[in-house]
Amino acid sequence: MNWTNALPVVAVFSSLLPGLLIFALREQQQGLRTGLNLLGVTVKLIVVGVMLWGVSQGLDFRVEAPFLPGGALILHGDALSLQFVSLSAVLWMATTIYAIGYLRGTPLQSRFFGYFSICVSATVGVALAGNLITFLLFYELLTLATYPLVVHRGTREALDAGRSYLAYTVAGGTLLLMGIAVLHALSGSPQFVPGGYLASVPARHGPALTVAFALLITGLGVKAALIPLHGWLPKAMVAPTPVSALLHAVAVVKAGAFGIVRVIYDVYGAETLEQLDLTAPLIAVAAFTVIFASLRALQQRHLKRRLAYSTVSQLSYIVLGAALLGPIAAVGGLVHLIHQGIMKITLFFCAGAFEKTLGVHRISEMDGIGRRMPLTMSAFTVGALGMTGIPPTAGFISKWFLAAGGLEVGQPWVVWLFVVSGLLNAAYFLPLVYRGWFSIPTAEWPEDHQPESGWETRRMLLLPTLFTALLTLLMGLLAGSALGPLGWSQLIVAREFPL
Amino acid sequence: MNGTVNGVVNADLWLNVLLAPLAGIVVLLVVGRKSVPWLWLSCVPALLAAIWPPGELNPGYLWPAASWGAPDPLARGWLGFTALLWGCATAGAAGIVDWDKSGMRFWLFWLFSLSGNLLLVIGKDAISFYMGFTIMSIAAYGLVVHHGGPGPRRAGRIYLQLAITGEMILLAAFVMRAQSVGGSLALADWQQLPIDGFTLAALVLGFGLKIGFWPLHVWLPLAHPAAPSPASAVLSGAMIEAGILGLWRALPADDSLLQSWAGPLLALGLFSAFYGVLLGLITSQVKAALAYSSVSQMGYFLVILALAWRHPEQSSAFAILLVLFAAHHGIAKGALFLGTSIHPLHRWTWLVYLLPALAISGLPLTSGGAVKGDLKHWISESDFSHLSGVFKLATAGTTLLLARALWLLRRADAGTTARHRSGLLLGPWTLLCLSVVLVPLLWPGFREVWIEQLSWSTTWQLLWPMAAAIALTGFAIKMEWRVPEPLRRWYTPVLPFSLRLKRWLYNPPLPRTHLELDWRWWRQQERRWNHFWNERGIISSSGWLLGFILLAGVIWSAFW
Amino acid sequence: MVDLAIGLILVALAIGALLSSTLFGSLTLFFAFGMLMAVAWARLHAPDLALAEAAIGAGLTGALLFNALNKSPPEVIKERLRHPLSVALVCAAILALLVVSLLPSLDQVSPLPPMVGPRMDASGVDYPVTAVLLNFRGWDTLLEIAVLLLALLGVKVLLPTHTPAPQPWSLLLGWSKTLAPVIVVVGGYLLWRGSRGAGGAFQAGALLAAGAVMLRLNHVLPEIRWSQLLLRISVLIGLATFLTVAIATASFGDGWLTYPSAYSKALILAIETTATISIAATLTLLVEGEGDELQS
Amino acid sequence: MSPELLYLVVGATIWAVGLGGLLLVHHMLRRVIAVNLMGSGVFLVLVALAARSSPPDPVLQALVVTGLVVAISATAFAVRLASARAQHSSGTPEVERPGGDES
Amino acid sequence: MNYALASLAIPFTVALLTLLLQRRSEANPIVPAITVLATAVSLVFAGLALETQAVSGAVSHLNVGGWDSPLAIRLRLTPLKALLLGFVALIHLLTGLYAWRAKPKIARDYWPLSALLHTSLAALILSADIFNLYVTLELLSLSAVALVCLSGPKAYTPALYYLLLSLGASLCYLMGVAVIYGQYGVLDMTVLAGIMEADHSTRFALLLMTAGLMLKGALWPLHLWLPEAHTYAPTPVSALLSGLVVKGPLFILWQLWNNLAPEALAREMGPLFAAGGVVALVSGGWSAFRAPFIKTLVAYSTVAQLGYALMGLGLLLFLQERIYAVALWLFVLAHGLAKVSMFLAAGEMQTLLGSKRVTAMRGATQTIPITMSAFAIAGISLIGMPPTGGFLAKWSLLEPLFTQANHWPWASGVLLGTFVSAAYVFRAIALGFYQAPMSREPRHFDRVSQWLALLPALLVGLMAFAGQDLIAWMAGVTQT
Repeated sequence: MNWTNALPVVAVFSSLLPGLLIFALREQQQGLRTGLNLLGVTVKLIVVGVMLWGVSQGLDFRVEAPFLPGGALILHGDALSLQFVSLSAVLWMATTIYAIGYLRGTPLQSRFFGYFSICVSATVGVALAGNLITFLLFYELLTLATYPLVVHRGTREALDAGRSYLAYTVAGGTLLLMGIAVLHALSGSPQFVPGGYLASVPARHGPALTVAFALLITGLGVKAALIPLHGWLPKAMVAPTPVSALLHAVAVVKAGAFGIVRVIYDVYGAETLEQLDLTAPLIAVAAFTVIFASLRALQQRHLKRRLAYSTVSQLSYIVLGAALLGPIAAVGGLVHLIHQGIMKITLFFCAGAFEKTLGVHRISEMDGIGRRMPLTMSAFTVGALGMTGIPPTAGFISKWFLAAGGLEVGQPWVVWLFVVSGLLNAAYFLPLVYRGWFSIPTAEWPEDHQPESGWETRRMLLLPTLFTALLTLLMGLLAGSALGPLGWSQLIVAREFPL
Repeated sequence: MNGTVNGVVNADLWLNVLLAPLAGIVVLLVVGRKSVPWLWLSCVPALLAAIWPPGELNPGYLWPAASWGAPDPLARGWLGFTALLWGCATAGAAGIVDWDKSGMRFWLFWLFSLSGNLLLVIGKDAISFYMGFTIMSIAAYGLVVHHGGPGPRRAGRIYLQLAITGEMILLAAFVMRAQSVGGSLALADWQQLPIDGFTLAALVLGFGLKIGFWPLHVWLPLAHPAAPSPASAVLSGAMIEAGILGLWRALPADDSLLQSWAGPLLALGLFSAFYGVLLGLITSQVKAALAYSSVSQMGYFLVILALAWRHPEQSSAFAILLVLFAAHHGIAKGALFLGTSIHPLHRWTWLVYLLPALAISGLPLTSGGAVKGDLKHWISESDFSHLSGVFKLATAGTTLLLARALWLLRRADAGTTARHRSGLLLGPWTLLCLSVVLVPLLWPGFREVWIEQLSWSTTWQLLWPMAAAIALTGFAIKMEWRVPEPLRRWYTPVLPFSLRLKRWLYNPPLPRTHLELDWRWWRQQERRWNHFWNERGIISSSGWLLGFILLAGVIWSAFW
Repeated sequence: MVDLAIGLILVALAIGALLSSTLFGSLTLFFAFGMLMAVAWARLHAPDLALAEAAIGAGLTGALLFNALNKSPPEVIKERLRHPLSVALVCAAILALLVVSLLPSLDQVSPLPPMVGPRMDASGVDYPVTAVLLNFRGWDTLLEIAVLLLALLGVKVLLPTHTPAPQPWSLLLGWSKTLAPVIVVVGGYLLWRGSRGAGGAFQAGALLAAGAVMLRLNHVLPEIRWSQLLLRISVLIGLATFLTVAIATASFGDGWLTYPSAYSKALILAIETTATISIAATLTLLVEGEGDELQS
Repeated sequence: MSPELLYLVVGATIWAVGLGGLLLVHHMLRRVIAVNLMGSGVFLVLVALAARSSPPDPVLQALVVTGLVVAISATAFAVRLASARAQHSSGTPEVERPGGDES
Repeated sequence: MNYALASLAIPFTVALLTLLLQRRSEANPIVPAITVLATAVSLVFAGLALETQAVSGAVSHLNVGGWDSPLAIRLRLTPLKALLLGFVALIHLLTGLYAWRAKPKIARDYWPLSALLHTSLAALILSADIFNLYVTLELLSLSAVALVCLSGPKAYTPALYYLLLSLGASLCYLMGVAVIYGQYGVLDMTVLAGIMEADHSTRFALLLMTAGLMLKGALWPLHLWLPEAHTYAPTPVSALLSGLVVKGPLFILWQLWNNLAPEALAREMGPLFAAGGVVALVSGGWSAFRAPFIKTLVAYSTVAQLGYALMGLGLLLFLQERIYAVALWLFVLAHGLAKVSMFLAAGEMQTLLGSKRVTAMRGATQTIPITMSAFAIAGISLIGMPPTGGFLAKWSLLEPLFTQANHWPWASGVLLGTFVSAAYVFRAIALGFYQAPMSREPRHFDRVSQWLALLPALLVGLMAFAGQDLIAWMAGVTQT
């Protein structure tokens, strides 16, 4: 095994091993725990950096181990997987720092960080999975590792949310398993191939392929929170904020969306899907989700719940982009995978900082918060504008490509879908910005939360927030650079749609 | 025409045009209030670039196809007057805006808005333009609602609702336009290739919401009174005109579809021009009257556009007219708005103040005289020459409206005790007022037109409606005419509609999606089921089941 | 004709034993059923089975049941028969199917009985049933002794039931003192006879156990404790011997329980004897052993 | 009607009666009797089958002997268990299904 | 074959030895050590048997007593049987280690009884004679019931039910044997396999035997006795009962239908079994979901999981494809390991938390994390999530179902089963994540025994990583 083969494994284990070690730590070993976390983060970032460089140079990172008959365990770092891996690695770093700040002084930190790291490993595994079986393995691991995080607080409300989460995701996982089994029975579980490997399956298996597609998409759609499979996501808000952040930006929902992208492009392939005419229902569901979830978000009075419904809506952008089966739309979907992650995590970081510093949970409590916490509120504004798709944020870039992609494949209504969605996004985000900056606070802010003099909130909460907010801006402003998410997405699409 | 200095000025100046306001932000954050008097410097690179424009800059590391420059006189002139207006307004605002009342917030939004405005002017590609346009619009929200309280909040709400709607429609229109020209994002390409009606409608609607001609003007008379006066100045002087620029840039120069749309557009423009006057006459706020004047003036812009659409062969000439008109209106209206903050008004300030007011009315020798004369000239040359008479009426209306505005200003000045007369305000304001004369003299392109219109016939044609209007005003003041009571409470359906929209958005009527299960019923069934087995006991039940299995197996086999 | 009568009575007794109004009546009828069953078997040319049934099926089971009846509280709740008609219908249907399945087998011939005869010489015993039990199907027998041991272990696990033992019955006391030696002798005879005719380890063991039980009921036997080595040895020795033989034959001989032909008679005798001891001891304890005796 | 046939049917009947008893009766001792009846029924069937050949099938007879010992072992354990249960567990055990079986 | 016999004889000898060693009333400390050691040795011998068998790939026979075929009892050793021998020894070893360590001390009679249980299972596995199987079944039942009784009077009622039903079931089985003997005159399975015909008598005999075996194996719907018996048994005994004892009758059932029964009859019976399996999955799962006590939950989950096995058997018979046999035995292995872990964890919880209610598990992740992990990992295997053994088994059941469209409906049964299993497993796990009512360490806190409970869970939890080899190997093993 040469070094190129080892790297995907290192990428997975760089968070898994610290996670397992952290379980064994006592609660008081704060320093050691932080050290382990940061060590894992650093290693992972380095490995991901090397892999990014390698893939852009045309290197192939691949490792294989026997697992099931006809379906080995394959970890494969291709362009698409690296897109997701880099997102996970970077946001893991941010979230780890954030979580250290957020959880300071609360019990059960070892358990939290242990599962947290495992969760990230599972995400990286999902990203690097080279075939459906491997994907399933990590996908289920992700389900399990996330559950303890969702219920971390241990309250009845948290447990209820956890139950709902499990009910949805385990059911989804089972459907996914069925779908994978159907495909496995037809053609085994070979490695993902750009353009799909099912093209060679004889035409008489069309019904089976259709059923499998429905199963796979339904299974993945649970995590991707397609309506009506989204019910768990808003409830999962009771989790500690770093968890919500990671859940919404990277780990769980993205695994679903990423899986849908994989299934569409690397399992079925655009041609097969067009022949079977399978994407129309998916497009319809995604479009409906975009609108309906936005309307639901309007109804929410709880900050994190509103953010959650916004996630539901935004995730369907990705799904829609993938399902439109055109290169530009695909670029839009893929780049939104990154952009949505960065923007949403910013918003959640802010929400968490408000909550920790001032005890603000509800939207109505946000009046004038910008005076008290201007930096955090600025980050929030950037995130909110990004979600709405206002330039120069990252959200604008993805929206542009998605709309253009819709036109390209002859679906002009997609443009207007994004118009309406943008309006609704504005309708539920901009009032928050208004409240934060322009309203007068109704009561004095509590003073005793201020932990470090001279800072508006704990430093560990503020720095990651500003970092991701900056990224949001940079990804919009520097969208043209070749190594940015847009350039990388175009690289992926160039490989998926050989012209 | 910029050949002489092209080699001297580096293309990176374009970058500096944008970096200057951003640097202003940084300085502001670091230094605080001390930096405020110097923030007008952030407009200097833009002004320099307008005077000595370097070659285009393609910052490929930014968004795709990014390209900045001022390739034609239109862009150059636009950049110039925008920079001038913003510079003066910035300097003036330093004297008006109270730092202690959220001054920092104001300046941040101000500088963001400025950078957006500059970006859209220098952008040669669609994304730059859209980006600048949006940053400008959104940041201006912060200026509109700066004062706080119910009025600004209401104005801001409507502004934002319409602005965002406009942005989104524009996004759609831009995407469609880009796709219809084969994915190219260069605005130069957009001006070459034909357009379809749908995209055109979207563009007109999207930009129209910013431009504010009838019937999309509803935010203007609300936002201007609410905003601080420098903000009103740039809103009316630079921002709404950006919409005109956008319309010009995004549309092809020569297109049969546009030719057929020219007539309706002209009608819309004329209606807008008169509608603005009439509504302005019955308001009782200075800035609202000025805002209605803007609505009215935007009508003229539409007329110019309609002419250009109808006569594509003279497109370049109309481009000149457009930029001159924009410069004229921007500077004059900016001066008027900025001046509303000067209290108390002395005799000489009144004199200075009259200058832009008369310029807007079209006083010869001012910029207004030049552009209006030129416009009339082109109308008489065009297919719409039979409408020349209407413009005389319009000029009279404009004068009447401005007279009303001045009268309202005088009344307001008498009623206020606030004092704003610092040099920081008066200096730039005076510069701006004088610019209505100076700019036509200093700007070579403008000077040509100015000289062209220095004929007696033109002067007469411009002057007599003005004189008539002034006479009418004097008569009205003498007679102490009041706006009739029913007209004062002019009903606009926009406000309740906006409020209803807000409430609807706050809680959209959605179907309940929760499944209601009757748990008690299920529990009862379960109890019944448990009871059924309990009663029999394990052994008996098992015995029964065993017996049934034996029988069932046999029956199954028999029927297999 | 006699068979028909016996059959009918058997069925009637069986039903009666289940449905009799008192528990005592049930047990009595069941006891009678066992006796009659022994007669039926005797009529089916299986005298040694009849003997075993009489000793085990009727005698020991009866003793067990009566003993339990003694200890258990009186039946307070009357048997409430639920859906007797449906039960009868279901059982009748199953019975019909069963009979239909069994009937053809009377015309079939098994290949096994003819195989037994030629191998009797090599078996080491003269009586075919014993040969089958201890040689041809010795593995069954080994496991069956283990079953017996397990039943004892099960009883040993149970907590003792503290009921006062019934007062010895003086008449029985007198009789049992006389009977006991007789029973031992008869048991020994049966064991010895087993190699040639009807009889064998089980019958002998059962009879011995019956005698022991009778003695114990009258407190004649000395107190026994599980901690007594002798008791443990006598319970275990049968199985131990059998297992030792099995392991030895597997390790040093021709295979698992393949007796070397020269020693087969001796081995079988050893197994039978030890098994009888074990069976007798185990059965006795099963019927009469008290928990505290077995645990300490 | 040969005795073998007769006893075969009788054996089957007794087995069926035992099975029915298991369904019908509730007292533990009666249930033990029911199981024993089933056993006796099977043994009778086996013995009847043994008697179909002459001399009687020794293999079957040996099986009956084994079966008998197994039966008495299990019966003994069951009876002792029933007694112990009657003595020690006066209350019903702590389970969802209290059980309709009384002792 | 000698290795296999050694694997059988060692626990047998040890059982007698330990009984002989019971001198005083108190426990002899050597006894557990000897028994565990013997189990380990037995495991080694089973492994050796497996190795020889798997290497040769052959089936070896032994006619006990050296007599010729239809007369003698025949022992038969196939690779699968060798595997099961090893499995039995392994589970005994794991539970033995736990029982040795467990607090409070388990009654001394546990050791000979569990050794005898081991013996009886080994005998059952090796035997190829339908009457001998009856004897081994009785041996199995009696040792199991005796073991249940170890936990005192509270267990007497379930134990008695278990015993009586088990006896009735044996007699059903025996009646079936009688009919078969009457029809064919032989008891040897290998001989019978060739001569059985699909006539009425055979069918009814098979039905009788099946009914008996289902009752003993607690296969739905004849499982009613199981939950209480497993609930009230001492913890290591529950583990043994769930992990092994119910599998014995299942093994016989498999042999009966797979090897013995004519194919026509097997095809008839297949759908019934499979449908029963599906219903077992759902109803057992539901009962587990509603169960008030930890051990009852685990016990009902056994009922549900046996549904998978039954389904595998039914599909094997119905579709006559070997892969289902692989699925069936993978289920047995995975379930055995998982259930051992789960019961040990459940017992540990009962001791540590001082309550047997499921609700007592509140906060268990904080107070007893290792035990909770054991429970959770085992539970996840029961659900069949990767990479556990349960997943492997489910996968091998599911995947071939999709090769033909008309088999798909069965897959929905698996789907249902997964949902229901997830429901009851996570119901318990979720409670563990409640905020702990107190943070101090519970009484009797013993890390080693917790790890012992975790060990089988880890084994089964990572089983699928050997999946490819295991399935291929199992496919070879279940050939015969």
